[in-house]
Amino acid sequence: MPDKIKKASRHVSQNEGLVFEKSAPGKRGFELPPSDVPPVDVNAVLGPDYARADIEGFPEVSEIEVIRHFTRLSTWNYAIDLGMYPLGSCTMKYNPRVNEHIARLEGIATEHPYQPQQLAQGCLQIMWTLQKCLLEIAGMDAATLQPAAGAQGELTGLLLIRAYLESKGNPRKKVLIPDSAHGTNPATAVIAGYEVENIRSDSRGQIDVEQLRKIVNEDVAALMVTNPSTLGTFEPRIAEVAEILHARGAQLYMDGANMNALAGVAQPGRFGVDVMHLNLHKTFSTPHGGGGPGAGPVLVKAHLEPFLPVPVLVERDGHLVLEPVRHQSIGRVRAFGGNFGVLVRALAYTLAYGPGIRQATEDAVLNANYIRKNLEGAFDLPYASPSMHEVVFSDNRQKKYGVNTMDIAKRLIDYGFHPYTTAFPLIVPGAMMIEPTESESKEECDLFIDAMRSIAEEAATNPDLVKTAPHSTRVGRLDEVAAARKPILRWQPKSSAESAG
Amino acid sequence: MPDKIKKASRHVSQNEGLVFEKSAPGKRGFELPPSDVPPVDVNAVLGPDYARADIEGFPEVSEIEVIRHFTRLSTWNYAIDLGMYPLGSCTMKYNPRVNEHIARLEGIATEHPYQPQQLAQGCLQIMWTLQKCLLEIAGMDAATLQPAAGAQGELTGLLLIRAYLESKGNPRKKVLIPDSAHGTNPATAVIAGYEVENIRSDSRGQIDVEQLRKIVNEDVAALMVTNPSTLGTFEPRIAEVAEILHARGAQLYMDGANMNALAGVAQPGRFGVDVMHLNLHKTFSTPHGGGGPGAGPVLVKAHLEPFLPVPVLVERDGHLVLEPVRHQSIGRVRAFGGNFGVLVRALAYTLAYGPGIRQATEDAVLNANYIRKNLEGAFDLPYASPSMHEVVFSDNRQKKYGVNTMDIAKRLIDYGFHPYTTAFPLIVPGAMMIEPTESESKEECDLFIDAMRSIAEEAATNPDLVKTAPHSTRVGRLDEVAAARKPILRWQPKSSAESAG
Amino acid sequence: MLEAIGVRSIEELFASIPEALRLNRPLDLPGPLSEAELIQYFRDRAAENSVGYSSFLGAGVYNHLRSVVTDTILLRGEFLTSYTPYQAEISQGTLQAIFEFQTLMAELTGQEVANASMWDGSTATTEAVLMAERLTRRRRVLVARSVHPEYRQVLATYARNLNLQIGEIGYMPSGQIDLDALRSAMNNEIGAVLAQSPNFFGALEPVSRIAEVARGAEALTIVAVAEAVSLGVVRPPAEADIVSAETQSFGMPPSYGGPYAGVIAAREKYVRQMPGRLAGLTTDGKGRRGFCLTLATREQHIRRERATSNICTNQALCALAATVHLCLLGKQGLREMAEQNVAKARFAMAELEKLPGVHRVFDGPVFNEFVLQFPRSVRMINAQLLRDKIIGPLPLGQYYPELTKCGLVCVTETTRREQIERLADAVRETLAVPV
Amino acid sequence: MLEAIGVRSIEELFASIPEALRLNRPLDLPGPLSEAELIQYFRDRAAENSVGYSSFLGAGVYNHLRSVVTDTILLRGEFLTSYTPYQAEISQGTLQAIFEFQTLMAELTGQEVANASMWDGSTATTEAVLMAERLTRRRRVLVARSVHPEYRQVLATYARNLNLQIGEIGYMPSGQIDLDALRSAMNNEIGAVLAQSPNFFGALEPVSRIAEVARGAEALTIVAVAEAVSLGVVRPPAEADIVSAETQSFGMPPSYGGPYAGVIAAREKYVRQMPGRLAGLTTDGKGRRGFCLTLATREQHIRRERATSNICTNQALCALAATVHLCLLGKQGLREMAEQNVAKARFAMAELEKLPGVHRVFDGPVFNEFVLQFPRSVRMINAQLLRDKIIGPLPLGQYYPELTKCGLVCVTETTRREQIERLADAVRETLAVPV
Ligand SMILES: Cc1ncc(COP(=O)(O)O)c(C=O)c1O
Ligand SMILES: Cc1ncc(COP(=O)(O)O)c(C=O)c1O
Repeated sequence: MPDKIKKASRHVSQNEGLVFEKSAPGKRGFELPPSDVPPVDVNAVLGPDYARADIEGFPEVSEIEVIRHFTRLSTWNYAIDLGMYPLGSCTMKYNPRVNEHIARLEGIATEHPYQPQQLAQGCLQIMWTLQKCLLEIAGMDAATLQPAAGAQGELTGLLLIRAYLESKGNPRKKVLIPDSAHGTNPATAVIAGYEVENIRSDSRGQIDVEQLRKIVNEDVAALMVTNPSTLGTFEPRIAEVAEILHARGAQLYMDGANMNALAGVAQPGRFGVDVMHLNLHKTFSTPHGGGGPGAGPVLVKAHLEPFLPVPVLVERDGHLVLEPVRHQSIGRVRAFGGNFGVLVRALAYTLAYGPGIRQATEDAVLNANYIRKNLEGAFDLPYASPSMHEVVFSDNRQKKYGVNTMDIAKRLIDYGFHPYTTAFPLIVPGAMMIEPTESESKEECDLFIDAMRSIAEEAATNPDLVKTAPHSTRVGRLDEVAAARKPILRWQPKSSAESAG
Repeated sequence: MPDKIKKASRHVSQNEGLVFEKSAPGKRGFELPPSDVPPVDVNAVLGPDYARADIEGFPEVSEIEVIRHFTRLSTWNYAIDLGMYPLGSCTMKYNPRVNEHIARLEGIATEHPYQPQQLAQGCLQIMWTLQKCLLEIAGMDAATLQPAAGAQGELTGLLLIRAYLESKGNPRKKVLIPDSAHGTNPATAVIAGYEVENIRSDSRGQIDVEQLRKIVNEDVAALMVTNPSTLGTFEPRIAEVAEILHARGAQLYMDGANMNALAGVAQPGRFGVDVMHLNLHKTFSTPHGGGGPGAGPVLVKAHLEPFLPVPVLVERDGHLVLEPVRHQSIGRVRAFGGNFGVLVRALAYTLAYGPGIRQATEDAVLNANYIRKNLEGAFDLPYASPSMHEVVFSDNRQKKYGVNTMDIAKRLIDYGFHPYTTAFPLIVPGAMMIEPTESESKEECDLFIDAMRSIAEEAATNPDLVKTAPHSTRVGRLDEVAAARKPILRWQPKSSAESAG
Repeated sequence: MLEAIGVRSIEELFASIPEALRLNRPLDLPGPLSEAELIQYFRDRAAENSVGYSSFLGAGVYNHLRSVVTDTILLRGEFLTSYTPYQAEISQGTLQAIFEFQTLMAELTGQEVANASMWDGSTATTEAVLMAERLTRRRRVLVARSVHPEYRQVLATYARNLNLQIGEIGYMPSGQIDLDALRSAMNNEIGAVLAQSPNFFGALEPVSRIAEVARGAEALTIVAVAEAVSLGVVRPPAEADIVSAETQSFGMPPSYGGPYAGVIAAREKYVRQMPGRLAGLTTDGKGRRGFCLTLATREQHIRRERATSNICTNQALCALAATVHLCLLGKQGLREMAEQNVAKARFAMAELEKLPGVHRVFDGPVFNEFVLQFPRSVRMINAQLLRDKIIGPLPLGQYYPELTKCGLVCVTETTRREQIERLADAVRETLAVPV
Repeated sequence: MLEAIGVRSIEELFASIPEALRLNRPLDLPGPLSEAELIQYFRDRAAENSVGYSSFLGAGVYNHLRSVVTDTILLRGEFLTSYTPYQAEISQGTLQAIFEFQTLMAELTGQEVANASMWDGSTATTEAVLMAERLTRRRRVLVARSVHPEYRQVLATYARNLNLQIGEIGYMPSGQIDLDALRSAMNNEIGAVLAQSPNFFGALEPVSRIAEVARGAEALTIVAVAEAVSLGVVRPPAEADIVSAETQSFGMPPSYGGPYAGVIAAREKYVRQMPGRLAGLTTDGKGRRGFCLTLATREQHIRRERATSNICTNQALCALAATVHLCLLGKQGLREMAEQNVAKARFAMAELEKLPGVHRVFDGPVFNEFVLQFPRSVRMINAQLLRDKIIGPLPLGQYYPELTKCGLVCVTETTRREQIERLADAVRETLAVPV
């Protein structure tokens, strides 16, 4: 490994086949206590139409084999616990370990959603306190914690808008979505029964207010705005945007995925936002877990409160109660109360910081601007507007060497980093979207800057090195085209002849 | 990585400097709850002679930096959780995860050794039950759980012998130790105040009974025998050995480090053993943790019981009591009751198996013999006596290519394995001591056999490849001579200029 | 760092936020709490819950044994703190685990393929219906009333704005779907039939016969599985075209409603209309096997408003829990666990039916849940049971007006015989006191 | 596999054990227990212990805050399930952590070097004495009576057979070593003086003055530290030649007596007589920094009967706990923790001295423990306190006949003010009742 790579080396790494390939009849990794009731003949009890013979192909391995299997697999992953994970828009901050402990406490993890509410006051108090905290942070009036993720928060928000507009006589037809928006926004709008009208960002990557003024009409139900936008810049005319919408009876939805730039510094409620969601798995530090779970609470202004999904948590005579029925409610968006375990972690995060959450925001913005400043010389910055918690470069300068954002991303792996977000937002061709979060020390940021600069140099002097990266991983770039052309989505008993990784 | 290496690849691995090199003033990774008593001026309270100014060089890092520091470090280690760890004499078996959970339970981990015994019956019951189980497994009469490790068990055992002999009028002078014994045996004998007389093993690597008959005299306090011996073979004439010693008033000490070959199959108590220790961190699955902790309970025949270290656990009126004073006791060998947390895990292991512990023994012996059979063709087997739980080869055949046991061991690393034990027992020059334990599946044993055979071939065809191994690790062979010549045993504030790993 | 950036204060970094929109006071939040205080806070909350009570609740969330090993794996930072595995070269661990999850789910459900997870059973079921709608281009769905009421509510929420019409099909004295009613409601405007098995009453549905009826009208059959342990002994819904399942029973604690992991399994030919992520097998430039996310053109980040679903963040870590859990149990362990559920349910049924005025409402085959009719309101009985630290049957009147005085009882392998006997005794005592 | 080996049965593999020595019955052991049963068994045992009691016990084992992060690291399989790092290339994680532990210990104790751990504080102290004996070749040692009684007992056990003579030095009204007595006992047959600071009474010893006296006779000074948190605010025993310490206070739970980690620190010139493992810095063939175990010629596996000690397995994982814990606390956190101990001890002292007939026995400076004299037997008082779920002071009469009616009180940062007040109230009530 050349000297310029300071952060990583190569080391021996265990191979491991699929668990199905390791299976041998008769093994198992977990024993049950013996049954204390008379045994039954299951085939007789269920009857031949309902009894199952065998689970073909199901694995049989020992406990140590399970431990090793997944331990080995885990070592093939990058993780926040290993280093900076500067995925823009994903807010890969430190996931406090104490939160894992708390979420597993007896009396927290063990509680059933249908147990009598007088025996669930602890759970309800956690939800209640979290709601209050989120409302204070966002400056909004009422909340639901039910949505399972950001995208479901978006859906809930749009359904609230729809129900509200419907109550005014007309649900309207369209949702406006900036071309810089995350893919979930348009996908969600469709599920909410709306047509999507994509609107072009202006030359600064911001909402084109004049254009907006022209577009908003009686058909427009809402504008979905991400603020700060996916370029990491604050929408300076957000209040005006809200006014325009409100003047025409439309609503302002805010995608709060980038709340890590605002918590403690500004409350969206003051921007004129009518409804928004938060991603607890971003701003509130709950672990991404390789893709989930998350939670996407939705916060609304008072006029939308009557439409919140049931059940609604209310305080009554000093007790917390889940109100099961509200006649204007949009209904349920998920069974049970939501991803409660995620809510627990988010509350733990919030309580650990308290008002100091502002400090986290400041550090996040500081880190992003520090990186921006230090990489401006090496990479093209398509939009010069001020950065908040993230910065978006493009591969424009490297393109002439045939090196694109994906190549640079892959080369970052050799330098010991997880890549930034590539190819998003769509308004930046060859985007390199970098979000360090507040968790990164100056030392780690400096190593990242060094790595990026070094790669910029390599792109000019040795582009092939970059284009064929990564060179340090146990597998190289994978053939995604072949994977999609003839998808192999599961192991099959016969395919066991294939060689082990 | 050539194809012949099936078990391992190379993968990107994070570098990490010393924690001191990452330190920056003002950071910390853990907050205390605020004090609820009036603050004091510590300098005034302690006085200038006793108050400390500063802890020079002490690290200051954040929580995420601590997590990353140690997570990164951890990824540089091999471990049982990653694969077979065939260190002979070390019994690197699976360390059940549930035992870690149990040892951390409130009411187990939280208990203070001086709390009233009526409030410690749970702890005492754990110790009592473990004692009973160990005595049954070993066929002995009484036990102490105080010794912190095998070596302290040895010391305790020899002190018991000494006290016993003293009570008979003469502690005697010498302890006989076979040349195949582990280093702790002679080192311990000296601390027990004995001279060591090393005795030569016979041509089968076993105790030379005829020679022994000649040596044992009034000066001999005891013979320390490891059974199965460090060659992994059972001492067939152990009962005769006991008789010889007993006839001359000497005692038989058994080093029970290899009990994984006997549990459930044979009880040392029946061999004529007077005192022995067990290594709970070997046979009883408690984790080695990078070198410890362990526990070395000592089991004795009835005639040695009066001499056991205080306090002694006894049952009285249905309660368990620690008897603090016994007039013939050798005294304490360690403060408090022993490595209780290790005892907890050992009991959990024992209860999980129950009488089925015999099955573990059988599997351990089966695996060792399977490996022996499959490697006989490739490596020299200096002693042909039957193997039990481990087998000792030598590098004899590879020497002619200039390849020794250490080279082969290092090359095993490239093949994804931890090496076997090298250079022990001393009676086998170039020893390769292999103990698979019962935890290994046939699949993993086969991979090991393949690797060893492949290395044997490499030794003949490409000895340099083996002699310069490992090639896959983040650092190569280290200069141990330089390390010992001018030892650098700590980081110094000034030395921070040295480059990070 | 400020200096390097070229600003004088942190405030300057926020200059792009108009003054008027900035917050000029500290947030009014509790805290900060140190680690020890934080733990104490949540222990205090935990103490306000139901620790120490025996519970007979199921109804979509089940108490099953979980191994310490599962958590050990989940807590490895490499799994816990990694993102969606878009960068395959440093995410092979997550990717291979997803591939294994997909395989396990397909095997269990008797389907050809399965996805990487959905938010939960209810949204998976809803998305299965939307998937069927895309496949059939028909906007009517028949749903058994014996499907979990909350699942049906979620479906209704989604359906309302998508112009999807839902017809409900009643149940029979067996507790199973009314096949005759289904047959008569069936026509070729119906895109799909949705049933749950075991259903909300615990009864196993005759999947193959439902599928037969659906197939007659070229409609798809969707089967929801809320109690996945049942698949250890119950015939898989292989005749269904799409299966949606909740995998909470596989190693996830009840956790007051989540996080769990839903999943959709289906015939392979439908995969391009599947929502959610999929991991596929492929190779790198040197021919080494590896895994990557695939068929991404179905997804929102590529297809935006034309995506099969809006799902992005899913329930990956929960799916990993299910994967580890199932590997631990293995073929035999899962079967044994399922058998114990059947045996315990039988035992509980027998014990409770001995009580005066208590009898089973439905007579169809069940797995680990069954409905009992009591001589008085279940809520009243339950209020009494709480004194004995027992959380009694789920009152069904709130969901099915016709089932007042009926309660849903769930027992699993974690329910001890002695707890069942205590329940029976406590109910007997309660009933002995006249109202 | 049997076939491959060439035997017909497992029994054959045990043929080398003479028939008469084989066990021909199953072992008479409880079990087997499944995971759930195992956990239940130990929960039942835990319930027989002291959960729910407030404790004022210290005396060598201390209740301090520990972070969840520490356990997170210890439970990483790569640390938990690895062996002693003899194979350096695949053990750099453990080796670097040991090197950091050695550095932290040297910094804390004000010594030049420290080893990788000893079994505990008592054996570390004993080994420190043996080390001094090797260095001075003198066989007499003076030991303060204020050293932990069990430490002295362990020393006595080892000393007895090594022909090592131990003289004891009393204490003064300050609770500190009697320097005059030390001076008069001193002569040039004495190899070492051993004191503990804070000592068993909680008092800080005048280390530099002890060292002065020792140095006068060319004897070595050994200082034992049983409460390592004190080093956050107390001057380190830099004048000592050897320091032995118990690090339990750094992230290890009391766990009914162990496992903890002892350590020996000393002047660098004495390192070749040190017992225990040492990790050293070196480089590989390419000049890359790395760590390896070093100076192994001191150890039993190389030197056998001429080794500096018989220690082999040490307390590595506990030393790692201390390392992680100290990195988390850092310079400021450790100081703050230590300060809170001093403040709380002051507070408790003041509260308890308000009680009639209760007063401090010693007036020297203390860290977090102090000795009180009560108007009646401490055992009797403690028996009463148990009713209030309080575990009271440690009765000292069992160790020091002259200190009947005296009890050792310990408070740490984990002791809440309200607990101290409850203790005071409970003792007051007890004393109010005539015997
Ligand atoms: C800006 C933005 N909006 C919405 C989402 C969707 O949130 P989720 O993944 O929680 O559904 C994301 C997540 O990547 C995002 O970055
Ligand atoms: C045969 C034998 N005897 C004694 C010991 C020493 O045991 P411990 O390391 O627990 O002190 C060992 C450990 O390696 C050993 O293998």
